[in-house]
Amino acid sequence: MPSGPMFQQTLTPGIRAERIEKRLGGNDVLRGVDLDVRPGEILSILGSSGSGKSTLLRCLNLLTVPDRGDIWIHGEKLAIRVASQRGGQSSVTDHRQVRRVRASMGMVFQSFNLWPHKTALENVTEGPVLVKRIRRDAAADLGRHYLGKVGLSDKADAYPRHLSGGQQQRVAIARALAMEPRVLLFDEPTSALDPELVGEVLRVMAALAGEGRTMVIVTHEMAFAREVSTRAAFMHRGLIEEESPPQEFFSSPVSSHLRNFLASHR
Amino acid sequence: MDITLLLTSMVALASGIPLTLLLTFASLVAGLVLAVPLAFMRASSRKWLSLPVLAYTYVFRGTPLLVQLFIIYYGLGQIGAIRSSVLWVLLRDPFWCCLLAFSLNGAAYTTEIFRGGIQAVATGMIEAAQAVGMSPLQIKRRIIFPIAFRSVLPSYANEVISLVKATSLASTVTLLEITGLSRKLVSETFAPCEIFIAAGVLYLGLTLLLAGFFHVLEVWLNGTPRAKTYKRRVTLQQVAHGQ
Amino acid sequence: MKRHLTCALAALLLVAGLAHAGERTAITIASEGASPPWDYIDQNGALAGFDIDVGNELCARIKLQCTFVAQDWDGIIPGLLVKKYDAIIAGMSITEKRKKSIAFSIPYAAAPNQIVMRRGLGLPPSDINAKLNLTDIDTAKKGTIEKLRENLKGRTLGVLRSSNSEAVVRELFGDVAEVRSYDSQENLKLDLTSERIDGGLGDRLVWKQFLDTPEGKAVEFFGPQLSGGTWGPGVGVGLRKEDTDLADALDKAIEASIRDGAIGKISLKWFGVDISPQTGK
Amino acid sequence: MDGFAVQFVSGLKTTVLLALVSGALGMALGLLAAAGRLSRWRVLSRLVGFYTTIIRGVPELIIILLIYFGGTVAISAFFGRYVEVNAFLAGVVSLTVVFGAYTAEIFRGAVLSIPTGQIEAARSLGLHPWQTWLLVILPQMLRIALPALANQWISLVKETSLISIVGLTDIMRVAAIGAGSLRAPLTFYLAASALYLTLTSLALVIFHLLERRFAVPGR
Repeated sequence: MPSGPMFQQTLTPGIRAERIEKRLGGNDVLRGVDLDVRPGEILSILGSSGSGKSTLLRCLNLLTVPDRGDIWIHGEKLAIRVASQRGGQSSVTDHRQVRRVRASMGMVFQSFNLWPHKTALENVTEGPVLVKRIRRDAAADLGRHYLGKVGLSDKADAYPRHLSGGQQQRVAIARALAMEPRVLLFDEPTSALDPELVGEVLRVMAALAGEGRTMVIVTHEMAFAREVSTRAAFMHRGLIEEESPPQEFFSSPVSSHLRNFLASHR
Repeated sequence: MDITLLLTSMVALASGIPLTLLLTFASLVAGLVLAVPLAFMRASSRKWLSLPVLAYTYVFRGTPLLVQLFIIYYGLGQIGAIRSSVLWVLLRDPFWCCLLAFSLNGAAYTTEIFRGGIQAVATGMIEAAQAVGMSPLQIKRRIIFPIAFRSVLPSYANEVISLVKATSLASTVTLLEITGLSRKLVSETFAPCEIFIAAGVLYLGLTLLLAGFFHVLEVWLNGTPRAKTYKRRVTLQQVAHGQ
Repeated sequence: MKRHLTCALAALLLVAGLAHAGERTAITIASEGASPPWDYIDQNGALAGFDIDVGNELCARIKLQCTFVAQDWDGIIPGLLVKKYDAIIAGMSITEKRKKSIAFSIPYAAAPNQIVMRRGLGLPPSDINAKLNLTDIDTAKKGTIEKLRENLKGRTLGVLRSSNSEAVVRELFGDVAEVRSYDSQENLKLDLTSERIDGGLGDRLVWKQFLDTPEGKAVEFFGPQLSGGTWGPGVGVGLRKEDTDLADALDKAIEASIRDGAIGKISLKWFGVDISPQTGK
Repeated sequence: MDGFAVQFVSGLKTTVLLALVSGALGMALGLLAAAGRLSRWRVLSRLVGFYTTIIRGVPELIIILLIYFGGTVAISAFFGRYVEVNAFLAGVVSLTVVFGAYTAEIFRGAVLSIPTGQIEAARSLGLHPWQTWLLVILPQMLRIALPALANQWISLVKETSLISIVGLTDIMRVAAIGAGSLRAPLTFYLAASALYLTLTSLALVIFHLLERRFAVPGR
């Protein structure tokens, strides 16, 4: 239950997660993580694979429901039924709230997850039309605008199978943007791309960062994280072990784990 | 073999084509309407939703259509309560009995076909839809079903062709579709070879036509074969990057 | 190799069969065994019924040992032609179409056919004991048929597929009534009792047995007893065309047993009525 | 109903025998047809293609009626004398022809899904083409084909019921006779359903065991 000072916190916009725990497949993936993202902040989350960074990100929009802990999105506490002591799954209790919250947070996936039966433009407009009830023609204008923003105006009518990986990921970003979210979540957006295609996606992301958007980015791209983020967090075995502005984070890491991690990713 | 007789009987049997097609398409539509929600129930992880559907598909796929048709036609007609109910208005007519039997039977197969397709939809597609805030129904309607339908189209086409062939059983409950007409014609002319071959040719024409239609539909929905190979290359790349 | 042997064997049998044609001591008779009380298989698995009794009576008169075999209707004429047996006694009507492939004795029974209709259809009363021979239709007969057609207008009639009744119904009433063909008489009866169809045409004696059952109470005879036409002069013994000796012997035996009332007695035993042909008396 | 229990047993025997005989013959035919379809000899491949396309495009009932009624006429004309085609024989022939067409397609698909590298590997080991077929392709192909074969066998069991239409005394016909003579169609057809369901379930179980027995690790 939130105590007094936390109640104050809930009034502030942004994302706040407290004591998030998650057990998946017999492993404690998250072991009581606290996270705070303020508006306008660009937070990079780094860490070796299996450290729980993707799971943490997915907990924020409840694609994965945490076993324990509380989450506030833009000051609104998410209603979660906590798993019983004897196991079982935690579940969402207020589905409308979850959908509303998800609509306010765009998510970009590692494997793009474009819908194969829809064109690039339809992928982008589907959310606004179905969720925000925007008229189709208005949504199409909106969709074209955001496709232009990621540099794909000419690919509006192409199906995902006709697009390269980098183009698909840019469409996915446009899809997230079209919902005009208050926060953008990126889950290793360049990991599935051929090296030569990584650059075009990172360029789009950097441009978005320049607009002062709130972003949480799980990534392996050290240089990008250093350049773009306002803060970097290092996760190790289900906990955030170090958190600091990028200059400090990369040049004078405190934790030995982070030092090793940075050394191995040089 | 009397070619003239074969050709004239083809013309005579052609008058059974409308009934064959009507039976096929009516059962197709009814079966589809039934199968889509059932397939989602069957694909559900909740046992109390999926098990009753499994029982239904298991029984209807495990017994001959002829028996199902006879249970509906002769069996239900035996029950006084049904004969005195409103249902009898429909069940009295062999056409509706056939329609009921073919729809229920076809729906059982279609349900299992769609279930496979639904379960094969990549979770990423669903998560992407959840992430923009779509409701479960919207996700089923706009994302899962269209993707599943495209992937099971070849199996579904086979099922439709089976249905065309299954309508021949309507002749056993006195309907005069292509097979019924041909059996009637045989009893009048005693030329089984020519007449049944003529019937076979008509059915072959219908099934080939439908197969062609589904092929076109598949290309239209899933893109050209060239695009398919490209798609495969992309997925390979994804695998190579070790998800 | 094996096929050649079979062929040779079959040829041998054929020759043997022909050799015996003149001076036979025994014959094999086929019956269907599925149309009680004409012929059926009893609890002991043996053939029984009117046809069997008639067959035994005739064999006794022509002094031949006879054996009965059961044969499905579809293959009963072909089987005769390949000498699986020498005669068919199976309630088979003597028709022109059948006469193209086989020969018949004179009729040993004249079994009328009749229309049955469900009760409660509001049909006018009809003389169900009247007889209508469809051979040589004159103006009087035409009038009777016309009246039947009027009453059957818009009704649904069931018949056995490939039966003579089917041919007659389609010819006489096909344009005014809906005709439905059934694979078996039993399915036809089921649809009669479930009121899917309004009536049917078939062997009067088979109907009679059905009408005596509880389910048959809802059904009644309608119109005259029909014979002739497609049905031919009556029910005869089916024979190969070349076996004229057998035909002659059987004709004499049938004539005699009709005259002395032997067939009439058998008929009374099985059907409760005498259906021995009138002409024989 | 008592007397019908005995008849149902004999009908069951007929159904099972019919399914097993036509299934075995049909699989043999299917193997030959698949080999023919895949052969380099164009004409043969085309012919087999015709066969499978035609059979799979025509209702089984029509094929059965054609072979039962038409077969008698045709064969008799061929031999110049009457040759009886009884319901069982007609059933075996028609179901074999049908089963063969479907299994041919299954086998063909299975062969095509074997990686060509395997065949090349076998060739490079110096195996004869027929050795390659027998030792490399056939065992793998059967394993790949197993699930589809299971489906086809279940279809076959159900299709045997159609032979009752031409008078074979199988489960279905016993039910029809009982339904008519005791005026209890619901009881008899439900009983027939139960028997068929038992048979198809049995087939399913057998194929599950086979699949487990011959499972390809990692596939």
